[in-house]
Formats: sequence, C-alpha cells, structure tokens
Amino acid sequence: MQKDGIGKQPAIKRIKGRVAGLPAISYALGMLVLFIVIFAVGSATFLTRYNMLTIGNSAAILLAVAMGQVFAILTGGIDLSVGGIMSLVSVVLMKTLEPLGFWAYWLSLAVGIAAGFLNGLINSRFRIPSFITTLGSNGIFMSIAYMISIKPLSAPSSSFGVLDIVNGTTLGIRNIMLLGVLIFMLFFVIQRYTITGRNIMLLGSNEKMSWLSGVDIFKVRTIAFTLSGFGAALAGVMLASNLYSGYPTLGTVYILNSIASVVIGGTAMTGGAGGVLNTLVGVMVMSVINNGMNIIGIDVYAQQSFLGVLVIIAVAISFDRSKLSVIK
Amino acid sequence: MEKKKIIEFKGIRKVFPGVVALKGFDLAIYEKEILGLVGENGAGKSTLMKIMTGNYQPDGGQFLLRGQPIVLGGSMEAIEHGIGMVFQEGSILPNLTVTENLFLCHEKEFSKGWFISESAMVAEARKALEENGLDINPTTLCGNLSPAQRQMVEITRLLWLSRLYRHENPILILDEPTTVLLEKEIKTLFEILNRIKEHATVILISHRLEEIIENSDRIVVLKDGDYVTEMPGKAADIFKIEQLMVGRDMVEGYYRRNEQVDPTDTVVLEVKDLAIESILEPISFTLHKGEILALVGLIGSGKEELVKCLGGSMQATQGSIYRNGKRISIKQPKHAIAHAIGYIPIDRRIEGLATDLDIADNINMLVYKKLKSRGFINKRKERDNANHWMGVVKVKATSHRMKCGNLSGGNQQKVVLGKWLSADAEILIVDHPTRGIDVGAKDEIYHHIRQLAKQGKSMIIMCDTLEEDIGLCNRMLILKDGKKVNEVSCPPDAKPAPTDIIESIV
Amino acid sequence: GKEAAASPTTLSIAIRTLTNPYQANYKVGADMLGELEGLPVVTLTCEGSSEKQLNDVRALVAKTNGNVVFMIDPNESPNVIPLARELDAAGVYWVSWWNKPEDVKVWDYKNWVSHISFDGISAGEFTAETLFKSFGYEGKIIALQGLLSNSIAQDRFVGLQNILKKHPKVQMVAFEAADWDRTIAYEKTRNMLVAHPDIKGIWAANDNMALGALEALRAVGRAGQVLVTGVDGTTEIYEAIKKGEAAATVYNDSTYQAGIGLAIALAAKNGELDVAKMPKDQRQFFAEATNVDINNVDEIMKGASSYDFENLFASFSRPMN
Amino acid sequence: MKTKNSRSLENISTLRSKVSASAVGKLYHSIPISGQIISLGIVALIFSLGTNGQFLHISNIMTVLGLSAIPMILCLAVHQVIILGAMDLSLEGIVAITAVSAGLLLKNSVTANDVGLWIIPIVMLIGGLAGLVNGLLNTKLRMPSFISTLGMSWTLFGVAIMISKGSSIPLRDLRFQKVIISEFLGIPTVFILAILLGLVLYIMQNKTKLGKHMYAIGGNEILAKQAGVKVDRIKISIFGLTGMIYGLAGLLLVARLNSSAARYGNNLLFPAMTAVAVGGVSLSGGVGGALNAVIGTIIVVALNNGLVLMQINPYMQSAVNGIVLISAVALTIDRNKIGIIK
Ligand SMILES: Nc1ncnc2c1ncn2[C@@H]1O[C@H](COP(=O)(O)OP(=O)(O)OP(=O)(O)O)[C@@H](O)[C@H]1O
Ligand SMILES: Nc1ncnc2c1ncn2[C@@H]1O[C@H](COP(=O)(O)OP(=O)(O)OP(=O)(O)O)[C@@H](O)[C@H]1O
Ligand SMILES: [Mg+2]
Ligand SMILES: [Mg+2]
Repeated sequence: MQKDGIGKQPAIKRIKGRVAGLPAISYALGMLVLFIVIFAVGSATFLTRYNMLTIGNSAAILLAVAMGQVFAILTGGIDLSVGGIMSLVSVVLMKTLEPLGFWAYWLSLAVGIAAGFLNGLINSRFRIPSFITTLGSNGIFMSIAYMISIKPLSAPSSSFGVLDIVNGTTLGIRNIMLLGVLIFMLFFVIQRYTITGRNIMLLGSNEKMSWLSGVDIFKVRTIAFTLSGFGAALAGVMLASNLYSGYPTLGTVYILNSIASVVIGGTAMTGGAGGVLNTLVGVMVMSVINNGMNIIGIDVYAQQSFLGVLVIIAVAISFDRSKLSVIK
Repeated sequence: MEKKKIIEFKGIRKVFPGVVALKGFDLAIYEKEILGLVGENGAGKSTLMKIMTGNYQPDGGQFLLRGQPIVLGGSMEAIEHGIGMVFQEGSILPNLTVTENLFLCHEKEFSKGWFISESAMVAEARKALEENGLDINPTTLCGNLSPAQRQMVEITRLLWLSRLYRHENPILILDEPTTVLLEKEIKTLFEILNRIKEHATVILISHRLEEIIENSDRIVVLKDGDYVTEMPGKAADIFKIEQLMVGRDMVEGYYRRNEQVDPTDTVVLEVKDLAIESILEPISFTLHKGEILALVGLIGSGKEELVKCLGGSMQATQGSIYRNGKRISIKQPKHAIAHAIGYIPIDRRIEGLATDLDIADNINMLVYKKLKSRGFINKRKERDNANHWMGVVKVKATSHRMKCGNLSGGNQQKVVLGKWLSADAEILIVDHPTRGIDVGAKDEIYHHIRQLAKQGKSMIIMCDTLEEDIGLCNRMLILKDGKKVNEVSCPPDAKPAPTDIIESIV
Repeated sequence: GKEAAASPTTLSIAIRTLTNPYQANYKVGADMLGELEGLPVVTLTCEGSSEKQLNDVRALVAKTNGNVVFMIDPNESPNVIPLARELDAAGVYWVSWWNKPEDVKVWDYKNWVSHISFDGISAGEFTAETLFKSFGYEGKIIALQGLLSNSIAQDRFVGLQNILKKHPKVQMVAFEAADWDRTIAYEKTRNMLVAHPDIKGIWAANDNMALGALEALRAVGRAGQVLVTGVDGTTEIYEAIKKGEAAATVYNDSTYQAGIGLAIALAAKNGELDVAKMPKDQRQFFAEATNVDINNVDEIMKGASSYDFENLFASFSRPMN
Repeated sequence: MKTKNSRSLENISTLRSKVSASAVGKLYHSIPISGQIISLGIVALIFSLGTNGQFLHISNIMTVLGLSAIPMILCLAVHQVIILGAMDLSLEGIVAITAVSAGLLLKNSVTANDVGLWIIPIVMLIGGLAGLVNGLLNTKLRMPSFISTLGMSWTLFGVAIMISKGSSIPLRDLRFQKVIISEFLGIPTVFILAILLGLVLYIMQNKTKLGKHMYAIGGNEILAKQAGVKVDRIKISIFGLTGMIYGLAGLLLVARLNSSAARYGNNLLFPAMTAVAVGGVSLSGGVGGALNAVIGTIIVVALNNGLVLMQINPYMQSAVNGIVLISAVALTIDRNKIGIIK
C-alpha cells in the first residue's frame, strides 16, 4: 500500500486497509451498487424494466465512445475529437441512409475509422501532442459535417426500417444494449489478449523502453487512435439511429463525458494503468447517476451540483490508487 | 578507542503487502566510521536506509538517534537531523538545472528577502562541483547529464548539505553509489569519503564486495531482512561474505570458466568500417556463432556508441553491418530486433522497465508471439514463461503479478535481464550484465550466459570490471579514443592478466 | 396503469438549459400552470445533449408510469422523431415548441398533440426592417448568427436576408456565428469592428448576442450611434431600446409557451381534446409573437398582468404546412 | 516509407544541431519562447497578406491585445497547475460562481447590494477557496486532479445557476467597465493588467522557492518529495492561487459585459488549454512558464481575430482553426524539450 517516499497513510487508505485484499475494481462496483440502492430506495420506479432499458441504452452509447477513448488515454494521450467524429458519422449516416440502405452503416463506420487513423498519423508521424492534434481535428471534422449539411438531418421515414435494425429490440432488450455488450467484449479482448493491446499498455507506462524493446511506437499509437475513432464511430451510429437524426454538434457533449467515464473507472490520465473493464464501471456510474437524479427528482437547479458532488464522492471512494505511484 | 554510538536500531520491523522486508532488525552505528552494508538483492538494505531517513515508517521497533528515540517525517527532517541519503534509484530531477537540483529545498540560503539570488546559487554550485573534481556546467539541465554525472551531482548535494547543517557528526548514506560511476570517479568518491570520515558516519551499500572491503571499517551482512553478522572491514574475506550472503558455498572457478566453449567458425555478424562522426573512427570486426566478445575501453573510447549503433538507438554515419553475410540496415531498435539482435541498455530502470506494470508484463513483452494460443495471448503460458525466467535470474518477489516498482533495485535489474534472456535473440548485446546484482545471482547469470553460448547464441558484453570481461569472454576488443587498438583472445585456459590489458586501455 | 390514474398527472417541460433567461422563463410558466391545476411540475434540462433529453423524458415516463404530459423544446429539430415514436408507444401526450423538420408531420403520430413555433423568418424580417430604418436604409451592417446547425437560427437569418434583398443600399459586410453566447458575440463583434469600423447597425439572432455586441460597441465608444437588434424580449434589451442603443426585438413569451403547451397536452390527456379529430391548423401552427421597438417598449415592459391558459389556441397566428 | 520518415526526423535533428551551433541558433535557444515567436510571426504574415495589412494595423493589434487579456489571465492561472503535472478543469465552474457573485454583490438590478471595490478581494477569496478544495481533494484524498476538478466545476456551475436562477444580472455600476475599456498610452488597460500578472508569476516561478519547488514537483513528484519538497502544501497553494486568478477573471468578464450570468463561464476552458499547449508548456508538467502562457494566448487570440478579419466562412472556421493550430504547433514545438510527445 505504501508508496515510495510517501510517509503517512491517508485516512481513506486506512479504512480501505481493513477490506484490503479485494481487487480494486470491487470498490468501484460496490460504489455502483450503493448508488443503485440509493436510487431504488428513493424511487420505486428506478428498478423498473423500462428504466433499466433506458439506462442501458444511454450507457451503451457512452460505453462505445469511452471504450475507444480509453485506448487513447492508455497510451498517455487524449482524444478530444471523439465528438467531432460522432457528429460527422451521424451526418454521413443520415445523408446516405436513403441511397445506400444498410450499407450506410458500413460507410459511416469507415469514415470514423479513417478519422481516427488520421489523428494517429498526425500524432505519431509529425510528433504533435495528441491534445493539440485532436483538438484541431475535432474542428476539422465538425466543419466537414457542416459542409455535408448545414441543417440538421433527420431520417427519412422510408428508412425507419433500416434504423430499427440498430434501434429496435430483440427479445425485449434494446439492440443498442446488445451492441454495447458486443463492443465491450471486442475491446476487452483487444486490450487483454492481443499483442497490440499489450503494447498500448507498455507504451503508456514507459515509451522510451517500449521503443528500445522494438515496439513500433508509431504503429501502436496510430492503432490506438484508430480504435478510438472506431469507438466514436460506433457511438455516432448508435446515437444517430437512436435519435433519427444527424447534425454537426451531435457528439460534442461526449468529449468530456467519455473522458470523465474513463477516469472515474480508474484509468490514469498518464497512461499505462486501468483499461476497458474499469471504463465499463465508470460508464455505468455516470449513466446511473444521470438517470437516478431525474428519477428521484432532484431539483433541476441543483442537478449539476449534485452530479459534481456525486462524481467526487464516487471517485474518492472507489479510485484504485494502488496501481499508481503518483496521483496527478 | 571507544567510539560513540550515534544510531541504534532495536527490533525494527517493516512489512509490505506479502513481504516482510525487515524482521526485527538490531544494529548500532558509530561515529566516524564507514559502515559497509551487504546482502542479497531484496535483503532489505534500502528499506532500512529509507527508515533512517523517514521515507518509510517502521511497523515495529525503535530507532534511536544520538541516544534519543525519534520519528522522522521525511527527507527534509532527516537532513535537519544530519542524515542525508543518495538513493539507489537516483533523485535528480531531469527538468531542473544542476544548480537547482543541488540546492533544492535549501534555496533560502541564497535568498534576499522573498527572492532567490540566482547568481549566488550558481557561484556556490560551481564551487561545490569543483571541490569534488567535477567539470559540469551548473546551468545545464540535469536531463542532459550522463548517469554518472547525475550520481556525482547527488553526492555533491549530500556533501554540501552535511556541511550546511554543521552537525558534529553527520550521517551520509550511499545506496549503491558506484553502480553508474566510472573508475576514476569511484576513486575520487572514496578519497572524499575517507576524508570526511574524520567527522562523519558513512553508510555504504554496494554489491561490489571488493570496494566494500577496501573502504569499510566494519561490514554488516543482511539476509532476508535480518542481521546475520558483522566483521571488521579491511581484513574481511570476500568468500566468507559471499557464503554468508547467499547461504551456501559459491561454485568455485570464476565466471564459470570451466563451462566456456569455443565458438564455431560461422560469422553471424560482421561490422565493416562503421564510424560515427567525431566519436568513432572506422572499425571492423566479426562475431562468431557461440562467441562471447568483450568490448573494453575507457569512457570516450566509443564502445558505448558502437553498441548503440548495433542496437538501433543511435545511427552510424558510415560503414555497414552484415548479418549472416547479408547487409542489413538498422535505423531503429525494432530493426535490430527483427534481425534477432537484442540490446540490453545500462540505464535499466528508465530504459528497460515499466515500473507501473507487473513482473510478468515486463518479462513477457518480447515474446508475446510465443505465448499465444488460437490467436490470443494465453494467461497460463504467460504465467509459466514469467515464472521460468524469474527462476533463472532469481527474482525475489511475492508473485509474477507483483508491480515492478515495488521490487528492490537489484531485482528490477534482474527482471530486465530475464526479459532479454527470454527473447529469441541470436545476438545479445549486454551493457554491464551484472550491475547491481548480488553475488548469488551473478553466478547464475554467468552460468546462463555460458548456456546461451553453448546453444550457439553470440554475445557482445561490456562488464563492470576488467576481470569480469576477461573471465567471461572468448575474445576481447580494446578501444581507445574511438579507435580499435588491440584484439586479445581469451581461451579458458590462457586468460590474459588484467595488467597486460590495462596498458592498451590507458 | 389503473392505480396510476389515482395519483395526479405530472406536468413536465423538457428544455435546453436554465442558464439563459429566455429558457429559464419556461419554468416560470410551467410552475404557474402547476399551481393553477394543483399538479406537480418537473423540469428537465438537457444542456445541449439530444440523447440526454430523450433519456430524461424516458426516465420520467418510467417514474410516473406514463401519468405525465410534456411540453418539449427539442434540442435539435430531428429529435422530435424519436420523441414522437417513444411517447406514442408509451401513450403520453405532448406538445412541442420551436423545432421540427418540415417533412415530419404531427398528424402522423397519435399522442403528439401540437407543434407550435414562432415564425423565425418574420422575426428576422421585423428586426432587420427596424434596424435598417434607424439608419435610413443606406449603409453597411454586420450580423451575428446563432448556433450554426440550429434551424431557428437559420430561419431568422433567412428573414434578415429577405430584407437585405428588399433594400439594395444596405450591405451585410460580414457575419459570424456566436452560438447564442454573449461573450462570444462580444469578441466576434470587436474583431469585426476592426475590419468594418464604418457600419451602421448590428443584427443579432437573439438578445443575448445583441447585448454582447452592444458592449463591444461601448468599448469602442460607439454605443448609441450604431444600433443593435435581437430576438427574445429580455429586460436588458428593453432598457437598451429605451436608451436608444438597440432598435428592436421580438418578444417570445416563454412563460406563456410553457403554460399553454402543457395546457394543450393536459387537455388531450384529460379527454377534453380529441387529438384524432383536431383540425390540422391546431396540430401545427405559428403563434403570434410580439414585435417590440421604441414605440411599444414601455407597454411591453409592464408585462402581462395575467396569463390565460384556458383558451388553448388564442395565440394562433397562421397555419404551418 | 518508414525509413524515409526516420531519415527526415534525423535530418531535422541534424538541422537543429547545425542551427544551434550558429550565432543565430544561440540566440534562438537563449530565448525560451523563440519557437512561439516564430509561430506568431507566421500567423501574422499569413493574415497580413490575407487582409492587405489590416491585421498589422495598430488598431487591430490593440484589439487583439485587449481581447487577449482575459484569456491570458485564465491561461496564466491554469498553466500553473499544468506545470505541477496536474490538470485543472474547474476553470469554468469557478468563473461562473465568481461571475455570479460579482453580479449579485456589485450594484445591480436584482439585489440591493453594493460592495464597491471590496468585490476584488471577495472574488479572489471565493476563487481561492474553491481552488483550495481542488488542492485538498488532489493531495489529501489522493484523487486525480482531472476528475476532482471536473467534479468541482460541475458543482460550482450548478451553484452559480442556483443562486442566479439562471438569469443574467445587469450591473448598475459602470466604474469597472470604464476601467476595463480604458486605455493607458494607447494600450488597453486590461492587457497591461494581464501582463503585470504575468510578470508577477514569472518572478514567482523563477525567483522564489515556491516557483522552484513547483517545477520540481512537475518533474517528478516522488523525487521532489524525497528531496524534502513539501509537495502537498505547494500543490494546495498553487491550486488556491490558480483559483484566485480565476476569480479575478470572472470579475473582469462581468465588468466587460456589464452584466453577469452563470454561463459566462462557458467556452473558456479549451481556449485556455490550447493557449497553454501552443505556448509550449508541456502538458505532462515541469516545463514552460508564464512567458509561454502569455505568448500562447496571443497566438490563439490573433488566430481567431485573423479568421474573422479574413472573413473565413463561419462554417469553415473550425476547420481552418484546426489546421492552423496543428501546423503552428508542428512548426514550433521544441520536441527535445517537451520530451516524449503524448
Ligand atoms: N585504471 C584501471 N585499472 C583497472 N582496470 C581499469 C582501469 N581503467 C579501466 N579499467 C577497466 O577497463 C574497463 C572499462 O572501464 P570504464 O570505466 O571506462 O568503463 P565501464 O565502467 O565499463 O563503462 P561505463 O562508463 O558504462 O561505466 C573496465 O572493465 C575497467 O575495469
Ligand atoms: N514499496 C514496496 N512495496 C512492496 N514491497 C517492497 C517495497 N519496497 C521494497 N519492497 C520489498 O522489500 C524487500 C526489501 O527491499 P529493499 O529494496 O530494501 O532491498 P535491497 O536490500 O535494497 O535490495 P537491492 O540490493 O536489490 O537494492 C524486497 O523484497 C522488496 O520487494
Ligand atoms: Mg536496494
Ligand atoms: Mg564503470
């Protein structure tokens, strides 16, 4: 528990010492359960099937962006362009639904992946910090979306059928949620069981060592940002199908929310620690809080504050400090 | 001559999750002595010292300073009580200048009112550096210094501090200070230490037993977090100490000479006229299958740069490299690795290890391809590979999932070695294979190097001591001022004498 | 459900934010109706996220077991589609204000009672006309657009362009998007004033931006010489009109919007309106907004003494096709 | 392709070393922000050509300087935390709460308050307290500053909305606005104020213990602690100081627009962070200082100004902004100094 050179144990740690031995993620899970209990006690409707599906739906979309985002963050970088990518993807999808039908989905995903690839290329080849790269490219993607359509695009009613493939339900569960589960499994396997995933972790924890050990850091960085673009593209597609619409500011709010979910889950902004599983918990915490506040009827003026305080409490209790030698 | 006790440990215990680092340790330290502290990697030496400086709090027992029980809150408090330490991991901040590092936390000595006088600081820094025979510009960023220079800056800081607080008898702790130093600097360091011993206590930790014996007044041996024994310095017997540390008799025969095999005739690597502008003049040599080639030369001889070119972290300005007769180009480390050339850098903590990841992640990183089954990395294979290599290099840890940052300094080195030994390199370039590693494990590593040679792997080594170079290698290249000056063959039965070699080095 | 009917129906407004006075007044209207009817009121803000708006609505439907009616100001126009489909499925009555794509028709959905909007084009036209009159229909102007993707912003801008076509001697030398934001409007205006120091007026798509532009004019010492116009009808712009620093605004009474929207939805819920039989003119229509300039500003500032939420379609101005 | 690239990188570095050997090179390297100055030069050149010299007209320069004052103050605030290696996202929340407080405490049309000049210490106190909480959460509860400050931002923004009921509060006291829009020797007073703040911070960073220790923490927190740096205390002070400066900026925003609202805090964070990065402050800590913050802000503000002057279509502005941003940084970032590019 003790860190190099860090003398006293903070109070939180001492309390935690008593339940030590549990894997760190269990605190986050415990936190999640606690919130669920509080909201369930606060309102009888919180645990209804309808509301669970609502939470699941919004969590699935946030999960897709955050899954991508976490790869950018694991390398020690950040992806501020997920919002722009989501928006662009949504516009492309709406624009091409009618002529292309289901193929529009593939086209939209390809656009998002290409956007992520571009980020990775600029970041690694020209050695420009990802903060600047993706901040800049976010603007570029938004402008492209504006060029495609200035007006918000809505799905033509003729293509509701195609949209309902993503937006419909299977055996009473929203397809978007099923998609969320698939995306989670995919990213989980990539992080844990592929060499690329391992190399991303290595790069995040010691870049120079990775380079000296023969890791192709250009390639790995590019892949990480491409994955981030892929996650954002998936989220864009899900959201656009969900809202039957696409417009150039659709994804903006997901930039900060995706980063927040990643960090709440316990992934360090410095890279190399945390990952996909943590992010799942972070996303669930965010989604449950957001929904629960409405369900138990927190005054709207107070909601923003309530969210802030809850997030602080959640992280204070559940953040896994044992993996990090410094908390920045 | 009765010396006064200045420090006393009584039953000091320190427990980390899963490890008892110190098991009720008792020791007294006296005024005006150089105390040598030796023990295996992970024996608890650094932990004990960090308790002395207040960086760790003991979980039990008592720490008496000048007869008084005391609890220190951190380095700064320790310094005020006259205890200063040079840490094994180094504590120089790369983004600050030499001056800023030297006087970090003591800027008030140079303040006029609220403001610090930069010029006074630089002047004092220059003086302090000169006193220790260092030719370093006080305004350079420490990130640009060599590891040796950084270490000397730290020692300078310590010496300056001990003077600042004017304690009757300051206590200076040096945790493996010589691992990154050059011969000349080591000599200067010990001259200084022997001089200040007149009014100070010096605690010295090192795995180079020769220098411990030569310079200590008293040697204390630790094993598994416990005090084993102590003996007077100068007369101590190196074999006895080794035996005490390791707990068994060391295999006779230095450097496993008896296991040395003759290389085959197959040339696996040929270097032709390789040169680096203003560092290395065109050099040519060959490396055979199963051969151990030692590169010997002083700093500035160009040997470090030469191997960096082979490893891909530096670029030669001319010349060519042939691998199995085919010309290859190495622009980046990954190219070298693609040609089965592995380079183990000397600055292992920074360049070799991901301290926030666990042992298995570090050991396995080069061989993930072999750990896959059905396209995905297999957890069981991962565990087995990590455990195998941890055994070979004798890493002392609770499990293969222990975070590398929590390992002792020597064990971190071993992890890096294990990682590279496990890699399928046909040619291994090892910059100081046994640096910071205890005698028991050293022997194991010699054995392993011999095994690799027997399997037909070739190696280029640069060792801690000339004796080690001579003992390990089949052949030796001697470099001087960027030129190859000599080539000496070292068969097991006719090793040259170090004195003969030194002539061509200097 | 059946037991749910025993508990009172919740009145809910789903709007964008409470951080600007126009939007904040929605809440006032909703609370007013709530008090009148003795029903609970819930305000949902989405802070610019369409997805949050949809989910918040869903969450409230879940919480109330469907015993709820909505007045919704959709975050973006196409969002009415999922809202309409969702609320149809849940059998919840609702009324939307402002945003709707033209090709989406209210009468294709059974629980979407009405869509009401103020005519953005005519608002843009009125403010432009009044602004141009202030400098005699000859000279240069600059313009501040709202959030670019927003259709109301685009409508108002179309209104401005219509009037520009009418008066060829008025020239729009530059326009910028200031995202409805006062600070951004200030900065964009300061920058545009460097390139075009000789302008005669500033047209803004809402009051907030107009007030930002006004402070920018003050900073260069030209407040009062160059007039600004906005849309929304806030107290601050009225004062500026009275001081001769602003030319005009259009008052959209969001208090009334919220109250009447909820009243219509509630009437449908209570069976007082038979949605299927309502004429198309009541299903989607433009409501009357109040054009404000120096002539009527004092009267408008006194405010509505009371609101009439009984006469559901009193504000009807013209049909929307 | 790969080899070609590494060669071009190599060429750049040999070019760099050749440049640094020359006299010009020495000068280049002796000025810590020379890269950024060149970047500003390039931006100025492009826009002067694009606007027939209007960009470099004195009135435009003064406009740019005047407009850069508030972002500069914010950037000067946030860059301090970045030097520590931490992150501060509470900017928007703290500005919102101080702006609303200023609106309600100065003579206004909603309440009967009028604290006059006392408002200056009051907003700094409010901001400072919020900053202290940031620091305490980060050091004592060991929470990553990224999330603790984000949580603080949401919390304070919510409080600001609650106490202002979401509406804007017009001021009835014109004195502050007068000061803000006044000029001294033809230079906008706010800009002078911002520069003075920059100077104070510059001296603090280079001439005081607090400053030196700040950099030590940014370099490596563990080692700094080992050397005896009181890490927690310094982090808390810096977070507090940063909060105080936010408070000041909140007041200036209110004064400039002569009214206050919670949403005045919106859209301020990213420009400030961009200025930090463009100015050459390493986002991983320990490198860069007040000078970098100042020049970074001027570049960013000049960029926005140029886009408007050149009448780039608003729909395209974010793209042009993005491209120019990336190119400016690509040309000038000192990759050796920043070290690893993340
Ligand atoms: N005066 C000397 N007496 C005995 N051996 C010497 C002397 N000078 C050099 N050597 C030997 O020559 C070799 C090279 O020494 P040097 O100190 O330059 O390099 P090093 O310690 O191997 O490298 P590094 O700079 O990486 O620490 C070593 O094996 C050293 O023991
Ligand atoms: N922060 C820590 N967390 C967990 N275990 C630790 C920590 N620091 C040290 N240890 C363990 O305590 C034991 C003693 O370590 P210490 O660093 O004192 O060894 P050492 O004698 O200095 O070894 P070396 O010669 O390798 O430097 C080791 O087993 C090490 O793994
Ligand atoms: Mg040690
Ligand atoms: Mg040496």
